[in-house]
Amino acid sequence: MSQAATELIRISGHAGTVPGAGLNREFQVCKLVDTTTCIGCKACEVACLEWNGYTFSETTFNNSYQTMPETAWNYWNLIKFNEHEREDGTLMLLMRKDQCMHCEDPGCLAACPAEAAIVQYANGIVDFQEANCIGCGYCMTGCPFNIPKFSPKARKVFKCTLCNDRVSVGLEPACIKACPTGCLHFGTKKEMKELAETRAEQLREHSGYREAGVYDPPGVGGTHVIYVLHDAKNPELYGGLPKNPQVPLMVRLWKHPLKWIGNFGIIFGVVGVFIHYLRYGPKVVEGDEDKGHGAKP
Amino acid sequence: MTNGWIDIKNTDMMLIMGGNPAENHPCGFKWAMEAKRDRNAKLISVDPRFTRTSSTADLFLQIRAGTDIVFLGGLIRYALENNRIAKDYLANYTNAAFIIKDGFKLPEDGLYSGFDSEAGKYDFSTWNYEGADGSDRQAGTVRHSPDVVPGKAGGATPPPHLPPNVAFDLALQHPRCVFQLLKRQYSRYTPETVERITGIPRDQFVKAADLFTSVRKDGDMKKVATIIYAVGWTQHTFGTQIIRTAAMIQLLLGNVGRAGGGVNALRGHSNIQGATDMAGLYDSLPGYLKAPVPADSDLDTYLKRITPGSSKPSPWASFNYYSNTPKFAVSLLKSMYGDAAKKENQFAFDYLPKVDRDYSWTHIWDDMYNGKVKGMMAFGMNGVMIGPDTNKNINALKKADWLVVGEIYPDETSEFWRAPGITADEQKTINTTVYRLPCAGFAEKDGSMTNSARWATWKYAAVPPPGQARLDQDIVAEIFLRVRQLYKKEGGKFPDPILNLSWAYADAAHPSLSQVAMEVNGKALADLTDPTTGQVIKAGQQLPGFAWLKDDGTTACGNWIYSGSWTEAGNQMARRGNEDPSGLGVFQGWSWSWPANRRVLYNRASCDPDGKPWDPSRKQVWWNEAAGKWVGNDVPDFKPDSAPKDHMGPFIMNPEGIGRLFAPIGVIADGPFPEHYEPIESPIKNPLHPDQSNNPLVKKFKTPYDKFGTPDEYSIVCTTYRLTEHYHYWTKNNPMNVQLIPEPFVEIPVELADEKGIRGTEMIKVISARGTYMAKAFVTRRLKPMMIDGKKVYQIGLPIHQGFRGIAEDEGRDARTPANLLTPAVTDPNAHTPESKGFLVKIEKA
Amino acid sequence: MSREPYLLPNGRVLRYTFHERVVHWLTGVSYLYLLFTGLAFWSPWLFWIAVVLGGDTISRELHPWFGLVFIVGVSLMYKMWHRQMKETPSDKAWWAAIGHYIRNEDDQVPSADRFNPGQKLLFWGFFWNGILLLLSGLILWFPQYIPWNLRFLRLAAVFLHPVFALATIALFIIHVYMGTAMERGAFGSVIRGDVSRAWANKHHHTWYEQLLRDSAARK
Amino acid sequence: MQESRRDFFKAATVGMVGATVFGFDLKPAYAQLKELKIARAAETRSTCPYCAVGCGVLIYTIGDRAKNVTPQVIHVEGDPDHPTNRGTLCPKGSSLEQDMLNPRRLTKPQVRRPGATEWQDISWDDALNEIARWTKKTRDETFVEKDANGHTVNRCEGISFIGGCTDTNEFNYLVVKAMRGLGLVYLENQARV
Repeated sequence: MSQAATELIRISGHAGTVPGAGLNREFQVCKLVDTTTCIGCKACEVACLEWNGYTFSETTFNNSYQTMPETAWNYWNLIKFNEHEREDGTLMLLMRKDQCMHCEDPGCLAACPAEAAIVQYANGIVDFQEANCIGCGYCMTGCPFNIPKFSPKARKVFKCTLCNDRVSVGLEPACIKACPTGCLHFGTKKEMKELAETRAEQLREHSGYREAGVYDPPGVGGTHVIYVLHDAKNPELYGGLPKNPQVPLMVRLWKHPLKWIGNFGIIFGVVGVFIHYLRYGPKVVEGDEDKGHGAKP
Repeated sequence: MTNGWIDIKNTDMMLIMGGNPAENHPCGFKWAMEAKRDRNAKLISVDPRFTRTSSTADLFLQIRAGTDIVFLGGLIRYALENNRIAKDYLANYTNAAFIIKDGFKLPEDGLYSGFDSEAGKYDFSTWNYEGADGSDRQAGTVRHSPDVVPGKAGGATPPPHLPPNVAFDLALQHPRCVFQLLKRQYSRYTPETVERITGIPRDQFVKAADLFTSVRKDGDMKKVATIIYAVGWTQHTFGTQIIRTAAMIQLLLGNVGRAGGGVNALRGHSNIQGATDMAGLYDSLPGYLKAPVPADSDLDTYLKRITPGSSKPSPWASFNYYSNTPKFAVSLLKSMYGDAAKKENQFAFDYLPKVDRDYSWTHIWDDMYNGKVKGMMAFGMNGVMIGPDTNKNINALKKADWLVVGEIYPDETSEFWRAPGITADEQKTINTTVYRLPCAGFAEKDGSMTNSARWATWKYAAVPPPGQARLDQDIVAEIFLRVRQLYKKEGGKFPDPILNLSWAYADAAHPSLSQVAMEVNGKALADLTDPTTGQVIKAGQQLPGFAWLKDDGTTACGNWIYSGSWTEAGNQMARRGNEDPSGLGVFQGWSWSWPANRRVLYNRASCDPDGKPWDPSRKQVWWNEAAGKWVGNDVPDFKPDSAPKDHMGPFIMNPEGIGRLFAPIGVIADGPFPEHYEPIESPIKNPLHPDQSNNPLVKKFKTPYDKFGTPDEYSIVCTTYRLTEHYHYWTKNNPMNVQLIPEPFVEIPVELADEKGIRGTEMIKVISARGTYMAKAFVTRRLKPMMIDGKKVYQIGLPIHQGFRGIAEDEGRDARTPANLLTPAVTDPNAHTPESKGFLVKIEKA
Repeated sequence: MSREPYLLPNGRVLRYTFHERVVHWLTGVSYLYLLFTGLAFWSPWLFWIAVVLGGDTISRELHPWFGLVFIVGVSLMYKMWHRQMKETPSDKAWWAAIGHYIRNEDDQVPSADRFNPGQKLLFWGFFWNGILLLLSGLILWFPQYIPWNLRFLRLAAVFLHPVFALATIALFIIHVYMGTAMERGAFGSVIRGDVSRAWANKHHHTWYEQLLRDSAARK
Repeated sequence: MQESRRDFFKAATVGMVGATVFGFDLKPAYAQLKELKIARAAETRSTCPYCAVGCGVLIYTIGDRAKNVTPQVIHVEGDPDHPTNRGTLCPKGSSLEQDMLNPRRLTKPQVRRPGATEWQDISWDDALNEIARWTKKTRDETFVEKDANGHTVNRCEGISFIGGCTDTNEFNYLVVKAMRGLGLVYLENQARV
């Protein structure tokens, strides 16, 4: 086992121990998206598309600046736009960069049945390994943010990698680098959290956004992409950011209680019939001298 | 920009108007966000639409397109009424105290004194300072000509001149002093008037005015406000005056020359600054020297006309840097004509073509339509699209004999002959020969480009041009050399300037841009010695800066403001030192900025009259008494050894040395103070003076394509703009950008859509008196109906990016109509920029 | 059925026709594939099964197609057998005596028709679970076409598909055990098709009696 | 520095090669990182051609500038040293790669003859000669040496040159020099509009 395997702290569909769990002192990375300084310019979209080199898809105008309704397998980063009229009649154009949140407790990984198709590194990045992906799409169901997308051509699922090819050599993700206004930041989770809280406080005290706050949802153990929102009480306004995202109950039930009940049941069934055989034996038909003549129906 | 991109981070207050930097200059806008984050700076966005800039603003006001002067005039009034002005700055650094000639009349009826209704222009003689000693009566050596519009120079009356000794009243009480006139002029721009004309409710206006002028609350001079604009201000028949109003506000509040202040034009193209500096415009020569006019019968006359003499109150000093103009002009002639430019032939002054009228953009097309202009070369310039009045331009090209287009993509101009609607039969009747030459993209060329902050930055070529494509400079060189060859062989009309043009590049057909850059910087043609320091520059050496230029033919310099960009020390534009010791974002060691590597213009004004910075925490330059000179974090934009007690004005490029609240003698042709005029097509009569609704200096062309709509038929105000996802007519060839915004759209208010039964994404027609544009409806709440002079007025907006050649266009995914089909060919009388904002249309379902 | 010569000339009884045997094994084999690949996706400990069966991706690709084959098999079975699988009044008594049946006290179990109530349970169990597996399986097959606002369907399918599968597994274990180890002769019946008369008489007395009556009537 | 990064990369092909059963590799490689695509590409400093912020860009091309390589753009990103953009780029700047790799680029001179309905190819030499000929003809026909008042004006009124605003200062200077040399007065630029 190469030492690098110890960078992994979670592996999907994996039996037994995870090589890197509990070993690492590597810092956790984090993207901070300050929606209050986002100008919806989509530089992050293009930088992502350019760096990852995917093909272009045809889009249509949809009464919005938004490039497409939701992220796509070959479009991992999307600004979601919302014209929001506040109670005092003033308008806000809310813009939020939608991408993989790199959850601490990733629903995709929890749902994935394929071994090592989804892994989580010690630095917090949740990465899809398309080589191991079987294309079942369970991750799409497990994700509370609607991020993993199926490619009909590759028959596999894709999502943002947080540019781990860049991050692993000490570069920032492509979207972060491009962001013109500095609405995107990159650093350790600890520092991004502090920066976000400071900014939220500034917004509350100096810009009149009394509900400004940080979005780092505990339901998925926190995320490695966090938001500063003008109105942290209503994240749904920002293109449907879930208020309290969770790894879905159904996935949890399936992964845990059902698995144990099922496994126990199957073992119980097999053992049961075996014991039955030992105790009662076969049903023998007396006088039956089954000679095995073939039937000709 | 008087300041620079990074400098915006030093501001406390931003007024962004007539521009949408978040969308059009995102990477520059970062510094606005930085100011918000780091200094809690406030941002006020005033725009016809709620833009992505507005989304980050502390206050957004929706204004009717073309009424900016009313808003800004209202702001001036508010500042004056509430005493939120910089008194010391005003009295010492502006012409507020100067007394204006008797007989000058404010435009309460829409016209200043001196209007000649027959000629459609002003006589500027009353637009002048009163001489302190009657010297203004003598047309002496003091000359400062208004002749930016050369036509008038051929006339018999000599232009008025500024008096060398100006009467003034430092108490600002004299009824004819600029300050009092200013007060009177803008007393009419009350919040009620602002509301009536702009559509901004008065309480909102007052809120904005209070916020913006709060930087001068209680006379405090520490805080700084900046005003940021773009073509939302220039593209009007009074565009120059809007910008002037902004400059006046900044002078009133003492914000010019200071870190985080200034009047900042965000230019729309990577080298629009450089193209202007290099004088790719008919009315200027490189370095903003005025183009010669027919009356400039010889070099001396020309130099006298364009070289101003100082004009100031007698106790004050004025550097009047333009007094050096002859050095710049002669060095340019030496650079252009080399050895053929000799003292004996007035440095070949006759070779220069003389301009006698307006040859600007709209006139090219008009004169081509009228059969005057027969050939055209367009390099990197999609003339058909850029408009205004696409139809007229296409029909003009049909009449041309030949057209050369140098481009990197198939564009509308080169394919005007098969524009939508032109049948194959009609194409057979179009006799224009069109050459389309494949040029090089930005990554294939080296050279320098000058950004909006005047930073000239050198770039390097990364790849060769594709296929047979060639470098643009090679193509122009080849054309010129072949023409020269023809004249050499065959002779022809006045071949001298062609044969004698200096073309001393190592490889004439492939001029190295490094060599050109060195020529632009200038070199010594003889050994030069600085009389004070004794420093010697040998003949043939690069000049260290424009201070070395001579008017005797011993220096050559292609553009004086670029002198210093490529010295003996090498290419200064390629420097990459990114230290910023002051933390003010000066970056003295990064690339090179004109003039003389100064980053903030007029930075002497960042100090009080005693030479101490207004705000000690933002120290740019200051007077060092011990050293007896100005020092600082930036290069002082000032005479370095002029002590504060000399009272030299900080605006050294003006002959007065001060900032002009009052623009004298017609330097601005349509008025010393800006006055609100309605756009040529407007939904209302100008409530200030209904009988003089429009700018009196605006002229209309006479072709069948120059039609204008009236509000009874065309009731909707329309404005055009760019989107952040696209760059002009270029990125419609780039799949990544096409993916972001695939099709053209028209932004219309929800209320208007409801009225017309239009739903979002439905195809609609936008019709002006000149053409019909088709695109999908973008129904939005970001544009709201407005009450204008008691009338409900809708505004709509449309991005300009699509045409009839492009990825989506070639796939038939849109209606292939350029936005400039709609716009009128009327221009600002000073800058000759067409009025693309605020014209009238109607809409209907397609 | 009554038209067929169930009492074979060689003295044996035709239990399942060729058609029935083919359908059974079509269903059975596809079920086995579904079971094994399903188990692979079910538990990381068994993921290797998918690899052994030709690769994990192939398994994911083929699982739904085999599911369709299985459903075809189940449908054919339904067509063949649903009448004979109808609950009859005597079934209650049989269920009441299930303890005897389990303890091999077959003489105390009411006689069975061609299919005893246990087999009927197996049949209907597979039939209904088959339909439910099909429905949940379709959702799992094409999750990308289920819009985000109908996401509950995907979630339900993730949970319910294995629940239904587990139900069939329970039936399957009993079925295989009884068909091979417990009921001697039963396996042969689904391979060769015939059983001995004594077997038929013992396990499906009512049916055997009927065959005899039919045969007599035909003569 | 770069070498060690690359070594890290190879090491970063994380994984355990597990037991092989029946010829199948039952344990997948747990994680395989994509190689950094610009690890050894040549880097050229340039300036974004779009708006007037003048962002510094780094153009990455195939090869390390070795002689036998025809460079091709593989990636563009912002120059982190540039004080104005500090490595950032807008959506237009970020898409510059596709501006250079664009299949729509014009790659050969073409001419559209009077009355023609299609383009036809033309050699550079012919095109330039024809353009020079047109220029001389029109200049000779429309050149004005003296105006009505008898002032020397020496201007060509029949030809206009219009330039874009994304070319270099040096190109602009050359144009102004050559075109004023030809006597042009209809000399305009994007800057006007």
